[in-house]
Amino acid sequence: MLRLERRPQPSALWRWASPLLALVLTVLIGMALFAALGKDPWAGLRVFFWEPVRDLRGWSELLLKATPLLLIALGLAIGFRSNVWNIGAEGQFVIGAVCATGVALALHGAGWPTWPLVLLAGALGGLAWAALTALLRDRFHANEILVSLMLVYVAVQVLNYLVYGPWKDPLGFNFPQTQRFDGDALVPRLVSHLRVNLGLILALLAALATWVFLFRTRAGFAQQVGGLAPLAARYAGFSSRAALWLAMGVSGALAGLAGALEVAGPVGQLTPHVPAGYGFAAIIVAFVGRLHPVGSIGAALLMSLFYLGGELAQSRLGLPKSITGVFQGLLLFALLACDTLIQYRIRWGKG
Amino acid sequence: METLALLIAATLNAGTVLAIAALGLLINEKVGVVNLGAEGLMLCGALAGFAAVVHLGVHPLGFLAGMAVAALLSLLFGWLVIYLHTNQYATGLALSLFGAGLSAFAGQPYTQFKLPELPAPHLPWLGDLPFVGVALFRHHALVYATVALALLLVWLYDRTRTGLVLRAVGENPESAHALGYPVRRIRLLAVVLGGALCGLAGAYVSTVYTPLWVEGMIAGKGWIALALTTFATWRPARVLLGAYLFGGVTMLQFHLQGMGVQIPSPFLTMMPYLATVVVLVLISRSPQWIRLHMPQSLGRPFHPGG
Amino acid sequence: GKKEEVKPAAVPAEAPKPEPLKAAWVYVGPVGDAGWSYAHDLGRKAVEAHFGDRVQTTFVESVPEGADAERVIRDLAAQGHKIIFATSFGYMEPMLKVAQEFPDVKFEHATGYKTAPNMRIYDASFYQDTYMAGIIAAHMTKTGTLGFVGSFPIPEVLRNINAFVLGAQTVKPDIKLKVVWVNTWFDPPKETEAAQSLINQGADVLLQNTDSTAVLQTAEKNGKYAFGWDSDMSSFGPKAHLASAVVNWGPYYIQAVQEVLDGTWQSKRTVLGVKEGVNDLIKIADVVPEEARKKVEEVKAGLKSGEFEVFTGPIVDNTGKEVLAQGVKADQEWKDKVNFFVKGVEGKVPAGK
Amino acid sequence: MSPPIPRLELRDVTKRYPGVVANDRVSLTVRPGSIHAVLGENGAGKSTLMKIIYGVVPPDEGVMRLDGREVRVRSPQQARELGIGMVFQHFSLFETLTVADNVWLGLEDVASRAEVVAAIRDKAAAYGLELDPERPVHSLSVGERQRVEIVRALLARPRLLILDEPTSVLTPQAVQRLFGVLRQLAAEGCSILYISHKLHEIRALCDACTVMRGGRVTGEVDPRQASDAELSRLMIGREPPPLPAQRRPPGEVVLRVAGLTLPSPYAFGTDLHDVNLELRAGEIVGIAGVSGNGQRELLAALSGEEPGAPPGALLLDGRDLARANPARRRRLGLHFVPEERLGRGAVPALGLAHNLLLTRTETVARGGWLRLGALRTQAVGIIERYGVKAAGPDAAAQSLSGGNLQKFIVGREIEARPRVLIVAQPTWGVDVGAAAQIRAALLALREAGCAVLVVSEELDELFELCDRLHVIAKGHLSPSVPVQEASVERLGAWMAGQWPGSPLAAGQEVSDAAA
Ligand SMILES: Nc1ncnc2c1ncn2[C@@H]1O[C@H](COP(=O)(O)OP(=O)(O)OP(=O)(O)O)[C@@H](O)[C@H]1O
Ligand SMILES: Nc1ncnc2c1ncn2[C@@H]1O[C@H](COP(=O)(O)OP(=O)(O)OP(=O)(O)O)[C@@H](O)[C@H]1O
Ligand SMILES: [Mg+2]
Ligand SMILES: [Mg+2]
Repeated sequence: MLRLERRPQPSALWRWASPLLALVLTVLIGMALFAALGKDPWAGLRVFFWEPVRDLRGWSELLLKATPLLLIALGLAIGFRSNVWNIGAEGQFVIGAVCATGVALALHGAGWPTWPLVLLAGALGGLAWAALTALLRDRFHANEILVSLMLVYVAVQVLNYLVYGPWKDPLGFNFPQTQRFDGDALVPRLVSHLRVNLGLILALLAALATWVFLFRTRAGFAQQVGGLAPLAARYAGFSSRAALWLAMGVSGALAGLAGALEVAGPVGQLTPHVPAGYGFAAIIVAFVGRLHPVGSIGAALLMSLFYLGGELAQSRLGLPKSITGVFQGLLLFALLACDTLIQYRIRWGKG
Repeated sequence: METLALLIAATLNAGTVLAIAALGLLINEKVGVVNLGAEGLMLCGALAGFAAVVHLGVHPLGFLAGMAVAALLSLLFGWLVIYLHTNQYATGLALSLFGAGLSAFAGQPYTQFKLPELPAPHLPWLGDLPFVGVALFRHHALVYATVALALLLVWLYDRTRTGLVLRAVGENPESAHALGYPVRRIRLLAVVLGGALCGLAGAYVSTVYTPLWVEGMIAGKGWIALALTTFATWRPARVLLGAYLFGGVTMLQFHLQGMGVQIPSPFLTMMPYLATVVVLVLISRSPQWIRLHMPQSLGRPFHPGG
Repeated sequence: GKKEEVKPAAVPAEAPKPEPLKAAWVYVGPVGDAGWSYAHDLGRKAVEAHFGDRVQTTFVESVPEGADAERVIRDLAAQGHKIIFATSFGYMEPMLKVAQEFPDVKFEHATGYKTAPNMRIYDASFYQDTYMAGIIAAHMTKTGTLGFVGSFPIPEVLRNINAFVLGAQTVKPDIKLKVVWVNTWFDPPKETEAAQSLINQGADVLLQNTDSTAVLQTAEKNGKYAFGWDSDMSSFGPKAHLASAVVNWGPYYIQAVQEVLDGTWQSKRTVLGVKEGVNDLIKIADVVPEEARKKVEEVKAGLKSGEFEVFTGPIVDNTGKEVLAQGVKADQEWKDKVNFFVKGVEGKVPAGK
Repeated sequence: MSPPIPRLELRDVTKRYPGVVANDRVSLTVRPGSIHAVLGENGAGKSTLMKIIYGVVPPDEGVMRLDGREVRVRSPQQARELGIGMVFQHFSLFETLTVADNVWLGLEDVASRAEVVAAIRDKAAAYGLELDPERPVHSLSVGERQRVEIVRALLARPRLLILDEPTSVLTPQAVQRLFGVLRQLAAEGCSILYISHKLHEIRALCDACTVMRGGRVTGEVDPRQASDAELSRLMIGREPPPLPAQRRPPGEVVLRVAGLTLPSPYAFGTDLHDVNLELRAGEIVGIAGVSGNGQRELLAALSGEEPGAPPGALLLDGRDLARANPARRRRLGLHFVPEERLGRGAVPALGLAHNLLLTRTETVARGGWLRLGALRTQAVGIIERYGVKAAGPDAAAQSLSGGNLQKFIVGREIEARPRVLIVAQPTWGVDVGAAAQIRAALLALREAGCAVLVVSEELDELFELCDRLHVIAKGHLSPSVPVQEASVERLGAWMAGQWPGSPLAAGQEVSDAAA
């Protein structure tokens, strides 16, 4: 019989090995799945892990897609570490995009670089939307998982209202989209003909800042104690309300920034199709990245690779697109199971 | 008058989906396990139910298949959460993502099928009554079965020893363990049972309510069902009422539109979600109240002999 | 498909086999949805059948209309596809960007309004179908109230709604239409609920601009009538089904590919309709009275010959304002900017000024 | 005449946990109708042994015989069928359920709830254990809760009843009533296994005694004959070390609690009523009382973990603390050692060094930057000075034994040089050596002029440490009495609320005046 035995001290080895084992397990299950579908497993592997990054443009696309995932995951990680379960980053992303668009449209034709203001508006919008959840939890103890999630649906309808209504491009034949942003409102690209933009640098800076905050400041320490041992946080005098507001605020602002980068980056206007699920995918990124900034970078790249691979699996292998979702879910399951090895060791014998 | 009767009928129908799933989640939460994977379970249940009816041509088998597949997935969830002590929230989220992906993936071939026709349900004699007949007695059997299930759960939890044991496990698993109850097995059983009900709700959507299969067709109903258990402070009869209330709000927004009410439709579309938030806030206002009714071990892992 | 394997044997004469032309389609939904994307995929299959091994086709389905579309389209272009069809409005801007990078690839965009030297646009005229459907609906309704499940209040959908009512009014001038918006192209449970609420409010013939069979099935369950959309949906509601508004993209796709093969491809805007054999109202049910059928046939003939125009003045919107003067036939620009309900439709266009 | 068949016989029972042998070849014999004590220090393995007998924990090795028949108890249900009942050290009750439901959960063979209610009334009458079957458990006092446990055990008609440290939550009077019940049971032929580490109780009640230390049996004695010194040598291996005992006259008032009235913030807690307390520099004041009488609320109000004290009710050096959170109070010199070490006094998953950051800020530079090197040096210092056995400054708090973690936490607070130190249950669950070390450190702190407040349920400990004693009962605090004038009997009466001038003294039953 398989039996779990608690380790006296969490295993440092498995803390690092578990995500790798989880990835290996996911790849193995994936290859079995390819084989079951009558596809060559090696070709599947190639399409997912090599084809997307064969050339410079591939890397640019990979980084472009990883940027919002990373930004959102960083904020969520701070929240999850402090027991604040913001599941509604998607809504904050959408409102970020909306606010950014508002500024971009208001400053249309300004003649000077407006993109910093556009991004700031996005971050503030996301922050405000998240603050709504924080307020309801703080003031009325409403469960933040459910509230933030319900607000996603609300945010999407706010977006719909605007693009089908007041913000519709007057020259756009009534189609649901805003005017295109002018060049000054667009985030500068890093390389002229590649889509990856300054957002990547911002995301990496955010990762660095998150790391410093979590592991090098007392405030970051206080933030995490609330998640590890709420009574100890209370005993130490670390305010759980402050932790709640900080976690919701930061994750909301980062998600909002990601939304702004999306409309002021690859999309270049507000359309009903801006919500692309980054807010939900980032939850997986945060967990797979161990709620650690460095881990999140790796996890964001991996998830991004899955997305690109899923697209190529369609056009190259004729596989349905939903295989990406299966892989992402599998990876998270595998990781959670493997993480057990950090706290427990497996023994064979009677229970 | 007729319109009102029809609105009531539509409300009962829409509420039933939420009620079945929420009663399943209530069974989970009563023993202390939160399953955020409800949405994924419902999707997989919907697909399995649909596929079973397509291949076997018999409607009740669709329900069984939906329940079976969701039960299997919840077994996986339960094993991770109960035996490997993984975080319940994270594991539930993984389940909802995986379930959505899996159902979309495996459901690819079923998007174009049409199910065999179901006879329009009509209770003899009662169905012919004016007004109430239309409002209450022309529904699928599952609509009535759901009411029966809620009443059964009320009786189970309030009157029987089995219900008492279930409550005790959710209340204080350590004590239940010390008294010799197999806490983990009981939890797993409840998780599987509750998951199966989520699957049943999904199968009801795809084989009776909409009769169709398309990916993502549950469209957030699993999350609303989760909110309903809190809304109902973990009491089955209230879950039922809450489900009808939300069903009513959903139908009402379409009725308002049809009546030409001058509110932009995105605002009407967001109504059920806003209503959920408002109700959550009202219910949670008093933490004392929640604490008295919430299963005390909700969301906490249990380590026997730890 | 199986057809490809059969075809080569049928044309053994061609001795020096040229490289096949690669053509690609980008779909917004799954091909199996029996709706919009499915119809386009039938068109793609028609191309395969017509050209055999002279053309090689690829498709990518469920491509989100956001930032990802650009990458997918670029990848297809980079893979050597010489003509790419993007079949949803949201692909317009991404396609425009990619078009600039690949001047010798031909880009075709459905339902949009922007063009480039190597990118052109094409669209169908569903309103011609809904006009005919309106005639049938007016004959079949007992309550005098029709219902419409609307996706989004864009000009195309508003045209469909208005034409539906105009058609019905040729039979019953005082007919009413109730509209319910679901704010989605495709969400069967929601479409079911919307249809149910229309029926509950007295509508007994329904039409929809959404892509699933849910509305038809709901009508069937309630003993009411409805229409199929995008493809022949008669099997989904044998009793409720009155007719299906279908679109057949095959002729256009074959022509476009042929132009590329011939080197005669040119950028322009093409609006297709009944005349070109793209739009049609098919499978008119047996319950529809002879009188209605005759009327539909007349309209169809008028559309085919080009003599008849659905939007011919006088047209009055539902606030009583005249939007098209007596005897004037609407031009394309007028149709592009439809932003009102005609008289007989209840309510107001959402977010309309 | 051959000796009667023993009711219970254990042979070489062994139970190993990772890193500990909780029971090492333990053998034990209990005669019918005997009240048999099992005596041992914290962590000696007593509870583990009882859980093995009751089927909660499976033994690794060993044999168990009941009335001469070899049995293998796989579950508590089976134990109950065999006639074994148990009252747990940490109650196994369900707060939101009623008394009847709680009892019902412990009975297999009763079909209906009505029968349970009737049975509870019967038993209650037979043994004088009054209980209202319909009350929810959260509304019961600790003593009443224990009655629920006992009635539940009795309803299974046990031939062997196990009580694991039943008196740690009872007033001395309630203890006497419990003893009455137990003697009545023994007279009816039921054998009783009585776990305790209180010598005087065992002497008063039991007719046999097995002593355990470090998982092994170190002796079998007749408690009525053995001396305290003999028992404690068996129990802890040596005599308890003497404490240094110089006393200085106390200085000025440092902490003043004036008329503190506060509703309990906890779901099933006790409200505080007009609590008055003065703490002077250089003295140790103790608060005795049965747990659940407001200690938790008073400590949380003093530490600042639960805000809400009215302005003016808490004064530190004359400064009002009402609006100060724990961190601010600490800056003003008020430090606190809570009862729960793991999860409150320390974060289980974090290393010792990081756990310093909960209450210490010396290694936090300007702007909130952490100086990690300095932090670890600080931790190493405490580990060395207080003899903490740990793998190093980065060892997770949860990897330490209870005693070692307590030494670390006490060290952490003492080295902050507080004006006032409040300590809850300073040596609960700590071995003798460590306990003596901790007590010595507290006394030294007093000598250094700190004001110390000790809240404890162990009267012996309070007598040993304190200069003055208060008693807390039902949220009321008694006046203080110099330790020289206090006696167990007197404090016992006070614990029941019967002090002169007490608002509770009107003769009504308090807390758990009976059991
Ligand atoms: N489930 C467990 N896993 C690992 N170790 C355990 C477990 N239960 C008890 N122990 C260890 O076994 C030893 C004996 O514990 P036990 O609870 O039996 O002691 P005790 O004599 O009852 O102490 P106390 O007086 O504190 O109640 C201790 O070292 C304890 O830490
Ligand atoms: N439930 C448990 N699971 C795993 N290890 C445990 C458990 N309980 C205790 N231990 C380990 O067993 C060892 C002894 O713990 P315990 O607290 O019982 O010590 P102790 O003998 O009572 O010492 P002290 O008197 O210092 O408290 C420690 O190393 C502890 O980590
Ligand atoms: Mg110990
Ligand atoms: Mg013990």
